[in-house]
Amino acid sequence: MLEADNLECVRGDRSLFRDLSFRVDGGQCLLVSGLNGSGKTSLLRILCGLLAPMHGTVRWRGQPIRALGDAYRSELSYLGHLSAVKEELSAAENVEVASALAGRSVPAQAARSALAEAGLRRREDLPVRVLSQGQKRRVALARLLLGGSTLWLLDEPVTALDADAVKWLAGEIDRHVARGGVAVLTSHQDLPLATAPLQTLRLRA
Amino acid sequence: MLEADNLECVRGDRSLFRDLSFRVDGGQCLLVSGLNGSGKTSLLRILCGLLAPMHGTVRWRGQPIRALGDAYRSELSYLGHLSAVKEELSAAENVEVASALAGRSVPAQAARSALAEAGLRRREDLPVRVLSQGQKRRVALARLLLGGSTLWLLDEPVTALDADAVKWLAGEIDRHVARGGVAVLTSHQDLPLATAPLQTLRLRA
Amino acid sequence: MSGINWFRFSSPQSFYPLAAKMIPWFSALAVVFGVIGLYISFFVAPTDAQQGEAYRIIFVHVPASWMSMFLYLVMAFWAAVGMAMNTRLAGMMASAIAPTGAMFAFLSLWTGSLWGKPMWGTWWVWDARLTSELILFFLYLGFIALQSAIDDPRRADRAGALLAIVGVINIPIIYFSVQWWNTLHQGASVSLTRAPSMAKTMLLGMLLMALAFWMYSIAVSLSRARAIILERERHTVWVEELSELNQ
Amino acid sequence: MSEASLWNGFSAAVRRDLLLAMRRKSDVLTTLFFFVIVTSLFPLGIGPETDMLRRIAPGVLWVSALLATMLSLNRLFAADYVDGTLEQMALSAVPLGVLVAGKVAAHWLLAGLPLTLLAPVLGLQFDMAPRSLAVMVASLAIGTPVLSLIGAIGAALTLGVRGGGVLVSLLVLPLYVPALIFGAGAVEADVSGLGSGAHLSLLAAMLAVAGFFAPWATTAALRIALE
Amino acid sequence: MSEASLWNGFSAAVRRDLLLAMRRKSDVLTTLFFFVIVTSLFPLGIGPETDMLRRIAPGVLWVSALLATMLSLNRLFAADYVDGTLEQMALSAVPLGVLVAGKVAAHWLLAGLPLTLLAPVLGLQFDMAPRSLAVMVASLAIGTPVLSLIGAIGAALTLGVRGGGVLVSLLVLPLYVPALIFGAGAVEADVSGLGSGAHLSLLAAMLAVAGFFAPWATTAALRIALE
Amino acid sequence: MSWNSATEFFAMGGYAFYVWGSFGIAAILMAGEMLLVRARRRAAFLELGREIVARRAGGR
Ligand code: HEM
Ligand SMILES: Nc1ncnc2c1ncn2[C@@H]1O[C@H](COP(=O)(O)OP(=O)(O)OP(=O)(O)O)[C@@H](O)[C@H]1O
Ligand SMILES: Nc1ncnc2c1ncn2[C@@H]1O[C@H](COP(=O)(O)OP(=O)(O)OP(=O)(O)O)[C@@H](O)[C@H]1O
Ligand SMILES: [Mg+2]
Ligand SMILES: [Mg+2]
Repeated sequence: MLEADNLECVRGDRSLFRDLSFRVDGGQCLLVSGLNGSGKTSLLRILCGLLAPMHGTVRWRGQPIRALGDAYRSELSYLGHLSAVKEELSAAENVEVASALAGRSVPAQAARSALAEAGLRRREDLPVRVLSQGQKRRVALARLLLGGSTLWLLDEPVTALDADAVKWLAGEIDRHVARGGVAVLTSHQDLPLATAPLQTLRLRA
Repeated sequence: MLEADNLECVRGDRSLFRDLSFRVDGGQCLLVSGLNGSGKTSLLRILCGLLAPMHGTVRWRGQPIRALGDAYRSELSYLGHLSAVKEELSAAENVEVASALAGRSVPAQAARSALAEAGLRRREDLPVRVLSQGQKRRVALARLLLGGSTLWLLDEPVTALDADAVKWLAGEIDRHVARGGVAVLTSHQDLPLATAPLQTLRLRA
Repeated sequence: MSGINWFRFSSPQSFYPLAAKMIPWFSALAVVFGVIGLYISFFVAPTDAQQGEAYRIIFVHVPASWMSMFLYLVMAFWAAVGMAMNTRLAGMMASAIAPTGAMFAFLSLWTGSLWGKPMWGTWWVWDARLTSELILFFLYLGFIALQSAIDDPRRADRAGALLAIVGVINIPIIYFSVQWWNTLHQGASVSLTRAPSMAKTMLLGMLLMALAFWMYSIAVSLSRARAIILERERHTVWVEELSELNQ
Repeated sequence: MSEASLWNGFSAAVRRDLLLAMRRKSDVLTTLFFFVIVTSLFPLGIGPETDMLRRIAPGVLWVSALLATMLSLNRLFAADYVDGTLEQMALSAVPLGVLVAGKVAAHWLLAGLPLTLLAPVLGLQFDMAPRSLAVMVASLAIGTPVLSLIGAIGAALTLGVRGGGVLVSLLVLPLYVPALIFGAGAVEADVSGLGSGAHLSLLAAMLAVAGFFAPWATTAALRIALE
Repeated sequence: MSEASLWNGFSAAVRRDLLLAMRRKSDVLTTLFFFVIVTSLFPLGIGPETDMLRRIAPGVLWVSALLATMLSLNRLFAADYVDGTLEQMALSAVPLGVLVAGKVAAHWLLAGLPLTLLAPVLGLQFDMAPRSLAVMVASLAIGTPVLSLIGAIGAALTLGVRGGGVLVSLLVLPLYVPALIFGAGAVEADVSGLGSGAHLSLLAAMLAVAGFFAPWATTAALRIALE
Repeated sequence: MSWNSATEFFAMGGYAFYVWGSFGIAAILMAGEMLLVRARRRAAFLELGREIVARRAGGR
């Protein structure tokens, strides 16, 4: 489904990687690893179309993502180093509002149960500002789960999560892949994934 | 050296912990663990005096830290969830400037070699803005090492660090403790510490 | 005197019922003073020779102006007490007073304008007194806006206290600066002349109305303070018991 | 993408920004207070003569409205950029341009509209005539959306740029000049008996042009900022 | 703490802020441009009669200088707060008050001083007399530090607060009024032959008071913000 | 007593708008403030009740 074809990424005046090609199909998971600064974030941003590669193309279902535009974006969820949660809004409002902006409104009830699953039961109505670092990250993850999209691009999703939450997230990724979805992840920690077809891509700076 | 005496912390209207007492002596390391939102960050901020506890006192060398003031702060280094690096300045400038502000100016050469140790050789003069997430964290750690202070309070220091960097940091903490320093850490990951006297404090929400 | 433990009342828990007992008294006083004051304003005080009946605005305008300034001082006092002694109640009192003070400042501006239109032919002039009252109104609004922009009540109290104290240092500076600024340009372009005979009834009416406003301010700030206590202390046991009584 | 879902996206963006503004009520109010305070500063700096104040009133009110709008510009995208929401909006199934239009509309509802409604009260302080006040309100009603639209471009261009907050004023103020000239000019034209019609229709023409181009330019600028 | 190391801390804070400003040059320049543009907007909004322009010139220049300073306030602490530097400063061995004083001094060097130097050029636009220009510069030279000092309190109070950027103007503008009145008043007093001495010495007295209290209040506000 | 009739009293010598505008707004503002304070207290109690119910249901 997701193909990278001869990608090259240049940041500043250094080429981070070149001739990078891979293919991830439905029901597969790709783990991108590499040292700090090896270009994992840059790769993920290229894959979702936020950053233009120096060379090469990214294809989704055989078509270049530039050509697909909104059609591609409606199938994708991206979670970056930044969690994109609004500190003023409550956790529940955050999830609802973000889903509406992404063009996939969800009923309030669904938002609350996603938050509960993410371990924020009874904190749904607190403003996010007062949540701890890990709790904020969980709000972002709850939003991800609700998206119902086929392609997950997760940049260090387990940052700030405690061991329980890491296990829960790994389970969710497993289920997503088992459902036929595609997941591309980066992480410096080991993720207890059970999915069979796990590819690993190692970037070296 | 560092004693907590019957601490209670209230955030919003929930009491995170109460009657918390412990003592860490020179050459010891305290690992604070707990789920997301259990109050690790709050505890560290109380220990460094940024947050006033609801009840209880923190003592350093037998004296309440409120009374010690600057004298206490001159012996302490704190690294929080935020790295306190200036994106516009280069890594080297960051370290120099931060040390000067902390009241412990260091020569430029020392700053550069600390950065090199932290794995940023040849990136000393790049503006921090273009560094990757993990590299930014390393700049903050380099500053820490230069401080020469007795008490290290590190809140999830390994966030965004790759495996090599985690190992390096653990080694540095070991050396600090071996030198007779005190370290208080939080982390959701296992740290490969070799130090013998490692206490663990588990907060539960 | 020394038998009463004043410190005891600085806890919200004991203050809450105490305030409940005081509110009816102050309300009653406000009504009594108000009724007599209004009677004097409308039925005892004679018509002014130059201004006709319009001058009767003075009976609400001047007391409102006085209260607006006085309440700022009271607010700053509580704020300072809260900062110095770290008592929760003082901060709550300061936030309870601010809206009432702002209301009186607005009232002073409004009634002043309504007075100015028939007297000076314009709703507003940039005269020293008017201008400094306007700035006082802004200071109140700043205090309220700052507090409402901060969620954590402890932080809101302390930030507001600091602002109120800075403001109180500034009020005399502002007052004199505006006076100076203005007198340079124009002399006493407007002055209220009144027959000496009526000065006494007028003063009495103004005083009574001022007393009424004062009592009103106390009553309303106390009950606002009670509401604030309920909001902030809702997780304590005593409030929970209290709400059971109420249900 | 269907028209209905475009509309949904637009209104989601508007509603979200209004919700955020409700949460930080002080945000909306302070734009207004700023307007009030700045207009009041001028008499303090210039002196209290009613005659002169009446003459400079339209200019002062328009300049203050312009500054107030401009100051509220940095809350248009900056917060969303810093916390990653803008990234997510760029990756939304709804075209970014639609979301941007929604945000600009919300900005006008929260800044331009209240300013327009408040202006007559301040005009009284300057002793303006009722008729001038009416022209003033009309010119602000047409002019403030132009300010929001053009301002959005500036806000987007300065995102994540060092010192953006002040840079935006540098970019945007020159573009605001025509709106200012025609807006304040309308009142003066009316006073001098020339009739404000011509000025107001020029202002309306500017609104049409800005409404057409600005969301597009803003979207382009946002994509650059996100690279 | 020894006096020498206090001084070192102060100068480290000044030098750091100047260094940061060098990196984002646009920051300093835009404060200036804002000043220039706002003063130039007035003739556009008000009309070109020289006579009136000359009369309103001191007021307009002072109000613009005040707004320009105020706008640059949010870069005083906000960035340091967001990235955690302020936390580190509060934990420094150097007392926070000293570092704050250093930051305020740097702010004046980067905002107030350039404005003061630029003012005479703009005054010429308004056809001000050379003598008035000199008084104007003197009043700005004494007055702008007051603006930086008082502004720092407001900037510290609104740190991390919702809608801080505009809230700061609401808090600070009323406190700026005396400086504005005496500053702009000095020029007018000189023109009307009363002599500007009294105004300027009152301004200087305000500077003394602010210099004494403001760093203390700012430090207290910062500690509150960091809780 | 200077008033001959109620109409004369309400006319206030031609200044009715100004005088009653002042006293009226004062009355409205004060009454409004009292209502607002009462509403705030009510809201606090409602919130409290809701929370207590939730606390009992959810255990703590
Ligand atoms: C918006 C307009 C006005 C404002 C903000 C205003 C403000 C004030 C303030 C603050 C005071 C109390 C000052 C003190 O006690 O020293 C006051 C008193 C007074 N005002 Fe006004 N005023 C306004 C308009 C007017 C007008 C139009 C008049 C009369 C034509 C007027 C007549 C008076 C009088 C007679 C007093 C009492 C002075 C005294 O007791 O010494 N005011 N006003
Ligand atoms: N504008 C730029 N100029 C120069 N170098 C840049 C620029 N932008 C990024 N870089 C460099 O690109 C590299 C890749 O950064 P990226 O964020 O992709 O790394 P990463 O693999 O995600 O690292 P981490 O694990 O630390 O998050 C870094 O070394 C960084 O210094
Ligand atoms: N002002 C506040 N009002 C209400 N709750 C608050 C407030 N500030 C913090 N909290 C709560 O306090 C708890 C402790 O937060 P803290 O940041 O100390 O947790 P932590 O142990 O560091 O978590 P993490 O591992 O996620 O970093 C959180 O549950 C948070 O929701
Ligand atoms: Mg990365
Ligand atoms: Mg934490």
